[in-house]
Amino acid sequence: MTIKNRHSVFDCRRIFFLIGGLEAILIRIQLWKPLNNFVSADMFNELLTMHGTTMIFLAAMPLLFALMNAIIPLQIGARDVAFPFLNSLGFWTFLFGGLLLNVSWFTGGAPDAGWTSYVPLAGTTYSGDHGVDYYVIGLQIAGIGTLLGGINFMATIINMRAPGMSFMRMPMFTWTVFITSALILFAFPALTVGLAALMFDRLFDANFFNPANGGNTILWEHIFWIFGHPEVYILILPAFGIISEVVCTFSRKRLFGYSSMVFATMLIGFLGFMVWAHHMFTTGLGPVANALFSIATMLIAVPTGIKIFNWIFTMWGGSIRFTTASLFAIGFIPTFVMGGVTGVMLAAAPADFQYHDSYFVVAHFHYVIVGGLIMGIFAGLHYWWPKMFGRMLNETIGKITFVTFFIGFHMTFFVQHFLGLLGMPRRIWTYLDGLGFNGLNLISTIGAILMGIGTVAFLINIVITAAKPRNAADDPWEDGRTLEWAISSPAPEYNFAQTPLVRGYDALWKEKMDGNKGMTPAEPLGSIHMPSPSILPFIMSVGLFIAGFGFMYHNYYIGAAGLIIMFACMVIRSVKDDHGFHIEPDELQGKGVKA
Amino acid sequence: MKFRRRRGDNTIPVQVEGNHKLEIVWTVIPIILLIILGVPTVQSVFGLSKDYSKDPDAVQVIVTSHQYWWEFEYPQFGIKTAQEMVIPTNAKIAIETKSGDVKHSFWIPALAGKIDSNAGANVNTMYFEAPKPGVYLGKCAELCGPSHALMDFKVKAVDEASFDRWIAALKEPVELPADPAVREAFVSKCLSCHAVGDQGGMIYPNLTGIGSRETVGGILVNTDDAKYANEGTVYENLKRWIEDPDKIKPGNGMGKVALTEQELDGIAKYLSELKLDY
Amino acid sequence: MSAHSHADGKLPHEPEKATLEGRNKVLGFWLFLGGETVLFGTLFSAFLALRHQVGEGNPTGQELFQLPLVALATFLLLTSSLTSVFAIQAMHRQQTKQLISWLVITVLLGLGFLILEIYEFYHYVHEGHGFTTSAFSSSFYTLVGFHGAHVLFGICWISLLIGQLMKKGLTVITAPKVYVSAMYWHFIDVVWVFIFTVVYLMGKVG
Amino acid sequence: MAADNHTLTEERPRRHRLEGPQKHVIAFIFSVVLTLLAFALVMSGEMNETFIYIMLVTMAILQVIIQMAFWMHMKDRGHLFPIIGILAVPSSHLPVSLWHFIGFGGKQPIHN
Repeated sequence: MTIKNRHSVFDCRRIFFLIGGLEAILIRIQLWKPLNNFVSADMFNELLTMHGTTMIFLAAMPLLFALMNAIIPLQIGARDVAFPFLNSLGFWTFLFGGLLLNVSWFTGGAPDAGWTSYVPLAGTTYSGDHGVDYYVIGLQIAGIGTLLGGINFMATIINMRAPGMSFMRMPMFTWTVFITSALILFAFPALTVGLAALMFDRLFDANFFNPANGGNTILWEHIFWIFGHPEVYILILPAFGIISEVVCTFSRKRLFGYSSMVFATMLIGFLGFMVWAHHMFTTGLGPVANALFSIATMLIAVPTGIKIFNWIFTMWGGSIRFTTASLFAIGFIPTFVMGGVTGVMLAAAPADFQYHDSYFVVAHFHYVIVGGLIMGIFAGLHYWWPKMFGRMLNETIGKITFVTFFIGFHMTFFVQHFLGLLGMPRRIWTYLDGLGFNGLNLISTIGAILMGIGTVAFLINIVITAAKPRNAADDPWEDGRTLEWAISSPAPEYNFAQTPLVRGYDALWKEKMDGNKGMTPAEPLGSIHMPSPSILPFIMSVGLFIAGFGFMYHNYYIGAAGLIIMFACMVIRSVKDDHGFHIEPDELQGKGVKA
Repeated sequence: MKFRRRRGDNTIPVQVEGNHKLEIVWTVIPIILLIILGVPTVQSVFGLSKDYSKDPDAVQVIVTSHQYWWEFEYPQFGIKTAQEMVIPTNAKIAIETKSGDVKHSFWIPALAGKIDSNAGANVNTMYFEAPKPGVYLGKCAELCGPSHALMDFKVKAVDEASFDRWIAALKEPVELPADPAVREAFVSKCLSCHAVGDQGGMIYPNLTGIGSRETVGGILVNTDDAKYANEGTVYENLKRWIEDPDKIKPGNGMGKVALTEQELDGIAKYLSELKLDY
Repeated sequence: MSAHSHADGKLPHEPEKATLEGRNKVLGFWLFLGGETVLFGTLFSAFLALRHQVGEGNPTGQELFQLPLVALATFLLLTSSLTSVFAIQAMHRQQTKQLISWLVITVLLGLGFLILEIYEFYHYVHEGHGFTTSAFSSSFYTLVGFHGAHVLFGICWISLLIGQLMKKGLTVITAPKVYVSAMYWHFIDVVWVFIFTVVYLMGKVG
Repeated sequence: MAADNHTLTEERPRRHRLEGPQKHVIAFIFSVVLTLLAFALVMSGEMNETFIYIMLVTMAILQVIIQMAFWMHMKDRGHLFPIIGILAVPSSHLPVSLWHFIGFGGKQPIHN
């Protein structure tokens, strides 16, 4: 369970992505014409809250985590991640947190205060039902998984690199994941505290955010965005990494300005913690704070610009192959530039007074998250699919996916910039007729449906591919540069029969250029120690799930029982030594030892 | 495409590591651009934060947001109104925002940027000016509940003379409905929360002069020439609203009031004739 | 596994770092403590933002806090931090018995701290300073309570490790566990330094 | 265990030096003295509030650095400063900025 799930867990993460997408389409159907009554106002708020929460916490991040899990150990020449047990625990807590959040649809109403859950709207006075409780507890449980994932990847990358794989020889994707993990480590605990405080307010009548008893509603905004802004970079940095890999491979060229790329990534991560108040320009922090945060935010454009130029110059003079993955990566670049430019526009506080909370913002962050992150994930999935599953995705359907998704995306969101400038606020259930919003909203809805078609095409591609034989070559794109392309597709459970010796940046490419067939092993063939699969992470997550329900409905016995299940599992884990098992060299023969 | 790979092309392009000159150029140029952008940004941040709340020449308006309606208090004139903010043209309007319940955001897209109205003690200020007379649409920009989308208001910019007339008209006493049955219903069922003139409660929107407002409830537009589903005459709109407020603005605090057909008709008629002359 | 090669009882000087698993554990735990720092940092922020929001007629920190009690609690926790260092030194000398005794002393001191804290909370509630009284009280109990919960968890954890040491002895598997639990215990003490400074002493000043 | 080969950094032979308890006791005494000073400063009263705050926070930071250096085994390996960076930057950055924005603990509400 610990090792195997890293290639098969895609399914539930994709299901969350589909749920979030379905919610988006329902939102767009409601808005296709003025004064529409397709869903009720309450339902609409639930949809927009769950769309945001699901897409960010349950779809985008876990999809990234799935890619990281599959690829990072391969790229650094490791047998596994540093903590397989935590890896599995992180997955199950994420799954049960997401499940808990979505159970709310069937128990009298999903959370409806937006994914930002601003108080007092999210407090018990104005959200008296259990909706926001599900948000608070579901995200708390899912957040544990993310935090554990962050620690795991950092430890893996620091401690488990193959001989010769120095930090400045690491592939760009590994670098971005490293920085992202650091951001997770320092950003998520703030959310943990915020959610705990909101939970105390809601379940135990605490007064953190209750102005009547001295609480402060602005405090929630600060805590939320201190987490929330780094979260945006947590999402986008790995996408930068994917794009760097895909662009290099399909241009048959080394990444232009590798060290400046690494430096830019660090700078973006660092600045990401200094800019949270740009989400709060209209909250009333005063001119000094607004000016400082404006300037700090604008600064981020510099390292981002460096990245964009480096990608373009990587392609310049290359030998570019237009596969689906490559198309998504190339489509990503102009799309992300647009999101970046509107980002700088929003960074100017006086202008933001006009843009803030309008459809302009909606357009901006969808350009960054869908146009950036989701396109990056699509590129990564098409690129690494053969390595993960041993089968090549169908290129024709892939190109159909790209064209429909790309056109649909720009149709949906480009017009939203203008809706915002015309004065359409975000998160509105409906709009009046005669304001000039009708035509643009209709275009936007048609675009959303096109994106839906693109996603369905991708699903069809997966199904068709699953029926084909597993015959992908080790290096199916023929221009693989990094270690993952040195081993068989799909990667065996021990990844490398013999740990490879890394002799330079782009380890495999270097061997190819030196005329070698593959990597030089750094160790003799020996028995490989593997951790045993464990059921405990699953049971622990079930315990948390039960505890969440217990506390939410004020049944403290059930709540305590859930916690006891969790702690009991921790005790068992501590007391029972995992001796694992060994794969002997003769078992490795015939499976193609090549390392 | 210059760099497209042809089928069977096995040449290996030059592996460029980077180019320091280029990299410095595309780091420095954006920095210069940002400085050019940053200076006016900082200037206007401080410019927009000017405090006119003590300025006697500015018109002071205290804006209090409530779940799905806006209250406008003019402390210099001792008046309160709702849903329609009347302002003189070419004068500084100094706004102070606070909230009666959850967080909202005060926004008149055509006139100024927005400012949040926070719950609790965090009061915000802003100022703006309307150079031309006219009616402007105002919006709530912060998610505040089911009817967040419908929390509109109007800003009516008029010349100084009619602004003064409006102030005076608003202060005049208001007669109650003539028909005793309607009056009885109006006093017991409406004035418990709403006010007309100097009578009634102040919990919910002040109804003085509602007959001459641009809208009922912020979204039912009053016009004799109805084009859209949300338009009608004042009388029709009032009747529509009072009949079932929840249908117009889901989740608002008014709820259905038990009225007979005559009472409903009479109250709607009375309110539609409650006009201000300015 | 390298554990087998050390089965004769001869452990390397730093047994906690003898295996890759051990080194991963120590590194991972450092990272975890980094996350914990942000967690407590946010809790401190919330407390600092709300600490004057006492409300009409409710007792203020100035009236509530009894510094002698806090000083005693501080002394207990500080001493327990020292004893846990002694435990690690004993581990490096491979004196399992001494290691266990130092850990037992650490746990007892921690228990003493916890009892004082429970008494203190009990006392405050009787003074009219309950969890739901004001924003100040909510943030106070959350911050100090989170720390108390960490102490409780540490006590349970180290007790469990004492049991394991008695049963399995000191090996390359148990050593990293003892080592990270000592790191955890020091971290709790470090957080307490800020709590007695920011919450109690600054609260007493006003 | 085969995985042992993975790490290059930790394979250097290390000085197998056994430490005595003295320096830890010294660190302990330092901590106790700093703590007592802090308590004495507050209990004596009669001093400028800002001065006391600054002194208290300084002494707390000092004590934490001493404890981390000696007790969290950071002094010997040159890990102290990176680790302090990891732990102290977020932990001080957060409270200071939030305290500022929310108006110094409600004492002087800036927006009112």
